[in-house]
Amino acid sequence: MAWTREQMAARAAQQIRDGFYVNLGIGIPTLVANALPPGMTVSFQSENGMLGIGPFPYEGEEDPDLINAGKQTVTEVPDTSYFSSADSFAMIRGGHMDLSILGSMQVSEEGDIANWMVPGKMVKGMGGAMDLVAGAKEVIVLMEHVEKSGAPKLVTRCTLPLTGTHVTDFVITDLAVFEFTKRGGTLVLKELAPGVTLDEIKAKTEAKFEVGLA
Amino acid sequence: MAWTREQMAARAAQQIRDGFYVNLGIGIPTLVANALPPGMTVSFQSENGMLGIGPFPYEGEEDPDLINAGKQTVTEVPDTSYFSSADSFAMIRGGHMDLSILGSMQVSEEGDIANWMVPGKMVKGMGGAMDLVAGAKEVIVLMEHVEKSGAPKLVTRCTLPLTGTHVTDFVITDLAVFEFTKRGGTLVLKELAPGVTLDEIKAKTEAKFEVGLA
Amino acid sequence: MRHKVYPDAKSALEGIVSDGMTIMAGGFGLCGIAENLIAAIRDLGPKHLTVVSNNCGVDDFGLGILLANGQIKKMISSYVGENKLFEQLYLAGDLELEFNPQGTLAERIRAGGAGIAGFYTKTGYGTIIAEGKPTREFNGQHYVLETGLVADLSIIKAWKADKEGNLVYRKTARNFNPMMATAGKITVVEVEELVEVGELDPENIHTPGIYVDRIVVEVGAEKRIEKVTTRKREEVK
Amino acid sequence: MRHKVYPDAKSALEGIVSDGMTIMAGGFGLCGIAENLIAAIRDLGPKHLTVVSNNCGVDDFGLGILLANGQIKKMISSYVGENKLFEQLYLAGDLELEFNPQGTLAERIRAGGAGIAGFYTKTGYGTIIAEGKPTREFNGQHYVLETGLVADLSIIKAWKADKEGNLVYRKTARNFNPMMATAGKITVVEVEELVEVGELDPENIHTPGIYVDRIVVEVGAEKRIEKVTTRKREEVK
Repeated sequence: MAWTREQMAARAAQQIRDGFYVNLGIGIPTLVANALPPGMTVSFQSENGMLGIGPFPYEGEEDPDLINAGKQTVTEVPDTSYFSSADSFAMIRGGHMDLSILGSMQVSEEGDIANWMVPGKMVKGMGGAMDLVAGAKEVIVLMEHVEKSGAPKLVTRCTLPLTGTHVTDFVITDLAVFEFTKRGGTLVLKELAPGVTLDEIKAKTEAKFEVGLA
Repeated sequence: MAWTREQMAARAAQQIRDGFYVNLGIGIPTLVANALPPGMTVSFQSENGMLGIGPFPYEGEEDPDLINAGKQTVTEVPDTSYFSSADSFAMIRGGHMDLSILGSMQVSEEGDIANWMVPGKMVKGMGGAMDLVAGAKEVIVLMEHVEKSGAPKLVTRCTLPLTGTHVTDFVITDLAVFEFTKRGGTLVLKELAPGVTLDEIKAKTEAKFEVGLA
Repeated sequence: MRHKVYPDAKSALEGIVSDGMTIMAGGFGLCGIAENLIAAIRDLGPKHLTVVSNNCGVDDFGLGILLANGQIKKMISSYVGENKLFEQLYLAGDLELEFNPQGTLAERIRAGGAGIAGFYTKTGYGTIIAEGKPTREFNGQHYVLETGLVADLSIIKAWKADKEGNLVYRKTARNFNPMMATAGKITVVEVEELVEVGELDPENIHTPGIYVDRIVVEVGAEKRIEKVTTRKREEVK
Repeated sequence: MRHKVYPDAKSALEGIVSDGMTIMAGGFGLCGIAENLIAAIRDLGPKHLTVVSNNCGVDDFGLGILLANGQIKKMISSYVGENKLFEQLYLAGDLELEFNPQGTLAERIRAGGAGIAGFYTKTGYGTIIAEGKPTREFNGQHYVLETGLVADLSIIKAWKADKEGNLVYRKTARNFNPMMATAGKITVVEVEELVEVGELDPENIHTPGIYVDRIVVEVGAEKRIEKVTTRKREEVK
């Protein structure tokens, strides 16, 4: 039985350690903030210039000057700081974010990520994704295991234009959890969703991987 | 009769236009601030991170956290802002200072400046001088016309290590005022101190110059 | 006193906009955009503009109104997905588009304002963004050379200005505005409040007045929110 | 709550200083230097240090005390003229010295903290500073390639910190401190006042807490003034 989006987010939350500074991409990664165990101190960064992001505002208290990178209204927390986009990406590019969690269309067996462009379709742009995958100390990809068409998203080589090369550390899909031994290293299957078999993963995964189930 | 240091500073002050943002080097340039005609709005920048520098503090009101680039205690003015050294030199390097006034050991006929290093002597360092001459929109050099030894300081080619090449716009000495037609252009004699003759300037100047006295 | 304050957006821009110019426009999405200045550019009507801005507004708001008015020739942006008109113009070949990774865009603008002609970043190495750009190895890692960006005009949104042009921004409306203020040959700022010199804290001025040429006080700004997301009072943790 | 606050300078530095390490030390002259942390480095005694700092203190104060204690192997600075000991050690060949133009030094440190491996500046082109460094032409102008700088440890002086490490600096004591806070693998800050989280204004935090690993409250700092310059009350204009 495949994991739900919330379960995927909860699994990603397990990778977060106390004290981490984390950037969450839009989509499923957004759910990770709600899945943190109580008592942990984690600061979320938003690349439009904010460190320390609180929950959505109460109805009627939205502030047009206070949004996250997904352009959603958010709130402050006690240790919030604001800064410019240049300072924000200095923080990201300079390797100060402990973790970036983002979605992807494809991840290759070498850890390449393709998540911003489908040739032939209107391209919206990469936003901050290229900077995040190049800069964060650790990168976790959260994505469905296969396309709607059934095509694998964990591939030998990305067929879509790349966001970054050799940048993935961890992949969480609705069916399984994978870890790279190091950046650009070997992909290892670490966990299976309940009821999912190794054969199913093998059938639905194009990327070469080793099996390292606990 | 040669100009005094105060007269040299007053002559430099004439080059400052209303609204200018100016960086003053240490030594004679410091005197320029006191020589401004009343009613002019001029902001002085100090490369250690301050725009809008006031006069020295009253006795007993010195603040160790408030110094200029010459490490002298100073004060704020109403429009003062503080910033980091990186932001300060972004301002300088980015061409935002209207004017930099500094001393020099030599200026060449091509506008090269040498003001930081005498081989064989202990070198203290260039501080911000290289950034200032490379970045300011206009550079005025204030210096004695000749060395104590009598050697010319306006030279064909600088014999001392350079601070910058083709960077001088204006030279004010105790004997005369020179202007470059453009950066790296022709040096033109514009004014003589009272009682100073063209022959004296010719005798004391190694650099090739044209005569453009008013 | 320098005379930086103008009575309205149109008078502040008159004589300094022209066909074919490059304009930097602050803002992230619809947050921190200079609404009055954008409207004045529409009214003054310069064409064939190259606009540097992280996004391009929505169909009827923000930079979208310049797009709708046929004034924009080229966008340099990181993300432009929020308006259908953009897509139509682009697919019809009526709009040029240069994508920059958001951090690269921010840094290129900072570099332009800071006299840095180019810089090496890891961002985009091995992707189409790096195609045709010089690369270089530092300590065994690969970097791409990106160049500094400057503009003929920057239109900036700040919260408060004093009359010398010292600026403070509010919350995430800061975003690209501070760098763009440094990278415009002429920088015009739209503020919510104009204060006397001396009223702003010198320790906390986000943009020193040296970068600001002209100031207008914003009138009737909508400050539209792109995505209202809220929680119910019951959801308090 | 992260546990960043240490009882004193020595405990904050214990276990993280070692022979041969590179240390960035904030300050301009004697303004904005971390007096307690410098003293603790003297007491802990690491040798063969490379120190990145705009200046090197005076004979008996600031970084001068590490020089006097024979702990510094190399300085990377822009101006070092204020101590005789420096001159003696340098002329005797007991001290290496790398001069950087002040703006290049500041930018190299910012670049190091910002993941920029190198950048092109006009500063120093055609001088001995550019010797051996790649140059490049942009728009017909010549630029020198300078590289980003990082350190094993940065010692920073701030005015106030909250317990999460958000910092504010005071007046020109800011200088090199903000960039160095970003460029240290470990950053330790000495502050005059420690406040609770939430007491600092989020709009005006000069260094976000993410850059700060350890905090100590300064005790008994001298805050010496290098050049007292005053005017008499009669001189009021």
